Amino acid sequence: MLGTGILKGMVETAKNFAGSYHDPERLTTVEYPEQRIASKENARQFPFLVHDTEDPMKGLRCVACQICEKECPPQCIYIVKSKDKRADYKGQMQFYPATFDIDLSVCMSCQICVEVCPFESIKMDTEFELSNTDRFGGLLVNKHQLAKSNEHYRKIHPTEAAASDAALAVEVAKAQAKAKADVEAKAKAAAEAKTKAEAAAAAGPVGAPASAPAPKPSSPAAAPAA
Amino acid sequence: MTLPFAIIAGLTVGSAVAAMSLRNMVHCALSLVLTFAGLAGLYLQLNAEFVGLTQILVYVGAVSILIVFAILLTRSTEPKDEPSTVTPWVGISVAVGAFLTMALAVLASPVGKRIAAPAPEVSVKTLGQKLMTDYVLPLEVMALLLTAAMLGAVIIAMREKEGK
Amino acid sequence: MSPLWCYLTVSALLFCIGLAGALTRRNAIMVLIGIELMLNSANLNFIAFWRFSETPETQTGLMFALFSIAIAAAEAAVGLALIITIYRHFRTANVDKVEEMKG
Amino acid sequence: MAELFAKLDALPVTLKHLLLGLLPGATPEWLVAVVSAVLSITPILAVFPLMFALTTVIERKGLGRIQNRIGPNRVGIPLTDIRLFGFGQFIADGIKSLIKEDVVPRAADKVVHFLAPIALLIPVLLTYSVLPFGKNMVPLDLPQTGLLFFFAVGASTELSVFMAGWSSRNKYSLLGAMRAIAQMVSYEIPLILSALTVVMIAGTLSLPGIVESQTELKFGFLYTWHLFTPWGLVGFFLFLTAAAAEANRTPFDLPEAESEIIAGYFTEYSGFKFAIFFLAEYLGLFAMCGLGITLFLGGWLPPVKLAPFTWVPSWCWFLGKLSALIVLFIWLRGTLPRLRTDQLMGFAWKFLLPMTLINLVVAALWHLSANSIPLVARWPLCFAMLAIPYWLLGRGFEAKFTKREYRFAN
Repeated sequence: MLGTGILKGMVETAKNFAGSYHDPERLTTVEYPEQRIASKENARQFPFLVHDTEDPMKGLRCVACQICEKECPPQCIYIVKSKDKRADYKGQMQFYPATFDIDLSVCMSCQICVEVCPFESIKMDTEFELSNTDRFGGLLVNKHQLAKSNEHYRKIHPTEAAASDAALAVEVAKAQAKAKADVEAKAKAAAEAKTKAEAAAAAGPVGAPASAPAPKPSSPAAAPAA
Repeated sequence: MTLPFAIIAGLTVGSAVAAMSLRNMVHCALSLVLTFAGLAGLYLQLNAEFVGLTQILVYVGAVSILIVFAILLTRSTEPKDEPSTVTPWVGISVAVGAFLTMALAVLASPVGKRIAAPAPEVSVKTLGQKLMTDYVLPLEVMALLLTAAMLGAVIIAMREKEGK
Repeated sequence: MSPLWCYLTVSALLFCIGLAGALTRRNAIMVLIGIELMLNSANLNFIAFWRFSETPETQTGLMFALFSIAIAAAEAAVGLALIITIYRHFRTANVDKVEEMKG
Repeated sequence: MAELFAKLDALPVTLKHLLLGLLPGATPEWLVAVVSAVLSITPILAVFPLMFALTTVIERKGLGRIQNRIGPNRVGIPLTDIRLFGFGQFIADGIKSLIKEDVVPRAADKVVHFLAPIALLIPVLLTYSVLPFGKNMVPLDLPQTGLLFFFAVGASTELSVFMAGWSSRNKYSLLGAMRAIAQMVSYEIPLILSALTVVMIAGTLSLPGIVESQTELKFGFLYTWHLFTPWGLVGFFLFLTAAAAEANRTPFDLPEAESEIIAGYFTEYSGFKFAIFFLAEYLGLFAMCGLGITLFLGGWLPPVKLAPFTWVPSWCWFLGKLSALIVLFIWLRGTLPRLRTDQLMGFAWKFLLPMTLINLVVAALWHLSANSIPLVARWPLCFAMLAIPYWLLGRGFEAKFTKREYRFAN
């Protein structure tokens, strides 16, 4: 009969109304600033730059390779490469970003910069309370604001951070092994050279042996963090 | 002439002039509504409450809406610069002549000097009783007319079937 | 209360304004508005004469005004329906341009 | 004891007479009339807009609860932590709408655009002048034409809606206005017809007179509200349905269907003019509810003439019934989806209009058979005469609208 559907609906809404006062199933709202839900591990908001040492500026992993800048779909990253070089976490001499700006109002949180970064240096943050009173500059963040420690990364994304740390450890181990090998090779070469020199000194000059000490730069195909 | 009468009459006549002279037809319709409302005010002044409120209900509530709908449905495709009137002076002089005749007649007649009797005792009940006894034939004819008008209006304005 | 001639003059004025409009405006709807004004002025006359009559108890003027309002409503409905149909045929509501017999 | 309650009941009237008595003796008569009118108008202008303000908050909170949300609960007293359950919200909203920029479209018809909200609010406020809020508490007693005044003034709001929609020069505004006018014109007929049954039985157009007609006692204690008769019961629900459509309430809020035409006829209004539209809409709803109470729910009468009920002042009964109806409308708004335009028109012409006409006939029968058939037989007979057409008419709608085949979902 006409009207029974209306009555059924009204009973349902009345149940909702009454239930919202005693039944947590019927009132799932979290009153945000006072109550918060713990952030999910897969949550992501906007990128940040990882640093390792106490001083954020010195420990930035970023080497200003500008891959992320080129890959960024909305073009929200702006990087200026430094003129000089400095030692990175592996002790290798690298460029560093003189300027690293991200316009968060343009960023669309696609995570592509993270995917392409060979140095595990840009990661996604979970910070979301970014409201600002400055309409134009407020969301244009520079590298000082972007730099956050690896500890922070481990806290917000433990699983990813472990993978990232492992990858870096492999890199470091490789680099150390190589350095050690280099040192050994150098020592060996030096020893050989020495013996040869001695021999040469004894048996006259001979062409120098082909020893190529140039260390390979760390592999660009380093697996990004899983 | 009392002040309330002067105000209402001035409003009524002024808005009637506006209703007939404005270029924008929707403005004309809105001024016409003001005229209707002013007339209803005059009826109320004349102790004809029922007719005055019926005037508002029918004219302001229904007829003006009809006119407005008709204006919007016949949104003119005519050129704007064309004058909205034809040979205005002939029509206006005819109207002025008619007014002068009527005004002279009104002012000359002794009836015009008549002062109103104390407010008559009118009740809607007696009005209804009269409608059902003395005026029952006109009422029935009116009912027939309204039905016929409704059917006629629907049939005239009905969109013809596609492909006809 | 104002004497009768005031009401009659206002009524005459309204009638003539309506007449002038109906005679001079080109648009059919405006002509109809003029006719409505004239009908209303007649109504005002009915009411005024009723109020100033010797025997207002008979309520003849009120009755007449009521019937007149009903007729005016019917007239407006049919008239506007006609105007809309004419507009569909001729694509204009200008009374001067509607001069053919064949629609 | 009873005298005290009687005094409490007459408190507003006594207060008014007291204030009028303060005028110096030499005051001209017209000034006394003006002061008296002002004293009658002021409470209306104070109580009902305040009620509107509270209703906006209660409605949002209630709808929130219905939709498993909390609703506004933050705004309280500024600069403190006192939240008042969010009942400071309406003050914040009022301040916001007052200080917002008033945007008028460049192409708009400025004069009409400006006049439309005023032309809407004035008739809506005028409708309150004939409602009896309590015993001897009717601002403008029109013994011959009270109800007609209400409907005549109410009908003139349609034009203001058109003014708002047309003057904005916006297609959504115009569409909304056209929808609103078509809806209001269609639903005005069932509204007036359902109210007419009461006029027919009570034999008067005066609203206090209609309340008086419900003061007879049945069984010695029960007031004969018109709701307690079969035609009154059906008429009341028909009236409520038509009133919801007149006031543009859900499920008949097509004129402002935000998913289709933004905000309907007041799309191009902002700031305080928008607030006036909002206010007028709610005040129109309250006036309709007030009329429904007067016609069917015994106006300011308590349901029974027994001790605790008669102690409550009459104006409290009126306001209480009004609040109950407002809650009902909020509840309906939280429950029902919006109709489609053709469903809306079909419902008015194919269901409400026949039902109100049948109701009119049944009411006449009820009145004429008062002395010939005993109540025990008369009540079920009249009710059946209404229930069967209801069932038959309703079946047509169900066959049309409930059985639906889904090609892919099944």
